[in-house]
Amino acid sequence: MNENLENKIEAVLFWKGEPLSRKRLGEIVKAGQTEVNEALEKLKEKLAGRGVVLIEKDNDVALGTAPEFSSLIEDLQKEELNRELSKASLETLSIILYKDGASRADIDYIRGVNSSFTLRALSVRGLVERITDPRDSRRYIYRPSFELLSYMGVKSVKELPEYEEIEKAITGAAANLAEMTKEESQATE
Amino acid sequence: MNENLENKIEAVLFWKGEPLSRKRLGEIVKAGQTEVNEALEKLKEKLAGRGVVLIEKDNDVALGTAPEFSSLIEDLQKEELNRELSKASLETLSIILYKDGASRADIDYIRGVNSSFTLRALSVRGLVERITDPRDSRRYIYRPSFELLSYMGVKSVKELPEYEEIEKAITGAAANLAEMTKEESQATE
Amino acid sequence: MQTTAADNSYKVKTTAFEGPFGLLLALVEERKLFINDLSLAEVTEDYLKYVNNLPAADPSEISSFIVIAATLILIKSKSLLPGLNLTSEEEGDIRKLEERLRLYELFMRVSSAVKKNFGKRIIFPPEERKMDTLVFLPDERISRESMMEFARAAVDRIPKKPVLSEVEVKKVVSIEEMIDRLSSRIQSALKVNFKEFAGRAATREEKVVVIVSFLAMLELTRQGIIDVIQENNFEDITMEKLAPESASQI
Repeated sequence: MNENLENKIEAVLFWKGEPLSRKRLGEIVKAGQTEVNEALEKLKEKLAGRGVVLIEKDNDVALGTAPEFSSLIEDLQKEELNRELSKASLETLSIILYKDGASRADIDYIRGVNSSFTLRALSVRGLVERITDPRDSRRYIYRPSFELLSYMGVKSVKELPEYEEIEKAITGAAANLAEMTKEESQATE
Repeated sequence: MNENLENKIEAVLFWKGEPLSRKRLGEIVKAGQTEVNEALEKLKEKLAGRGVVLIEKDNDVALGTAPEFSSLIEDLQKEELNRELSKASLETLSIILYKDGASRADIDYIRGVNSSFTLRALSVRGLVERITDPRDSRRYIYRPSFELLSYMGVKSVKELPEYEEIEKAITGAAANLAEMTKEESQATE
Repeated sequence: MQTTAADNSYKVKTTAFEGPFGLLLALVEERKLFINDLSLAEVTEDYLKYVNNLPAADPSEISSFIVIAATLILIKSKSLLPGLNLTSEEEGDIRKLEERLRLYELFMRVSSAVKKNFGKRIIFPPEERKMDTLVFLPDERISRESMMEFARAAVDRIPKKPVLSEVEVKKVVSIEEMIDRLSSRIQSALKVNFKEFAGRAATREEKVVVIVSFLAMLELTRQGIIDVIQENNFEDITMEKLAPESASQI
């Protein structure tokens, strides 16, 4: 039944990207503690001599990059942070500002393209923060960070130039497009 | 020196968590294209039968969870997935997948109807991406996105059902297609 | 393969077709035929009837049906009038239509495979990492002014409701011309006076009706159901019904 449990666990840990307790892991993959522990041992063996390792701390486990590559990853991190923001990122940021918080779908409708990678670039730099949508717990809202507003010298987005006009245009267009796209994807046969 | 290049690459892709071009990968791990390509082949072998897979698209690569754990990960993730596809979307996606990139004129010619709205809806959903045609800067080429390959559960377009056979059939009809769409794209774009 | 008139008023009326190829393919497949000039000639009438009943809501949508109708009429005329000489351009149009239809058929097959697999076994990218918001790294290009400009540009690029482009309007007009040209083309080939038929047809819809009934008449002639009598060239055609026995021979 659970013969490839170590693969299952690898997939979960890879996807999660942060530590999980052995207990929680057992719940997710529907296996007992002994089984989980055995599978983790197998996973450790399989990961020997690879770029990714299993990190154990108390009862938590996580996947991480192998220690011999730590300086490579550090350099990469520095470089990424010092890179210029792309035009796409700046545009995405402007929409989040003028809509005063937007879901990824809102931003995608307005830009006409998928924005997940540009959103990531903005969160890494602390320009936006991701919160759970208070109206729908199954999605996230990106909003301008406090630091961003103070950097721009405004106390609230309402102080942005021509806020009301642009906010109205963006919100109207987003609703309209969401509607049209919904129709499109629902017109199944 | 670069004997464990595939491990280095695995670490970088794991840390990054999003697609990287082969070229950028070469810059990061300080290796030439041939070396990078060879290392990626080795990495693919090492990942065979594991919980994590390597996805390839054009010149980009990324890591993802193995398709057999799809429902397990879906239960864990929070955001709702949209599996609905209209007939127009299905036709358009099929053309883009199996032609591995098509201009709007190509798609209109095959479908016999205007596809601009469908293409926008698909771009917004992140299923297709638009690039400037390298042979003609006045028009765009629509290509499958990583997300589309992910939804199809394939690591590259070559894994699509009957890919080679259908690709051949399409290429057979392609000469005529190229001639026709040239006339049309000059009229519309 | 003899079908009655009642059988011919197909169920296709109840289904909406995205475009002309879906309709044509459904008509051909309903008759369990392969795609070639013979099968296309056989479905032409049903195709034209369907197109004529389309709600005139979206001219660009209808225009895609009409473009194909013109080629179908050529194919039909050729099958009914073997003496009709087609220009090389017309022959090319026919060949192209067959090729496009085969290509479309191929993609219909592909899309059912795509539908079957889509979203079934998903490869997930890693979840978005939670950020320890310890870093704040702004970019000097972020300012009140620049953000306003970016937002404005994004809004300006949002497409308005899809409108009929000029090219498409032009296409509709040229199709009407094409139908005109076609009816005179058939007329001259037959050396019949068509004025009773075509004289009253002013709109595109009426012209399509004329062509449909003209083709129907030729079809019936070939099947021996009616006999077309034309006293002299350039005079009106009269039709008469033949005795039922002769009709059943074919």
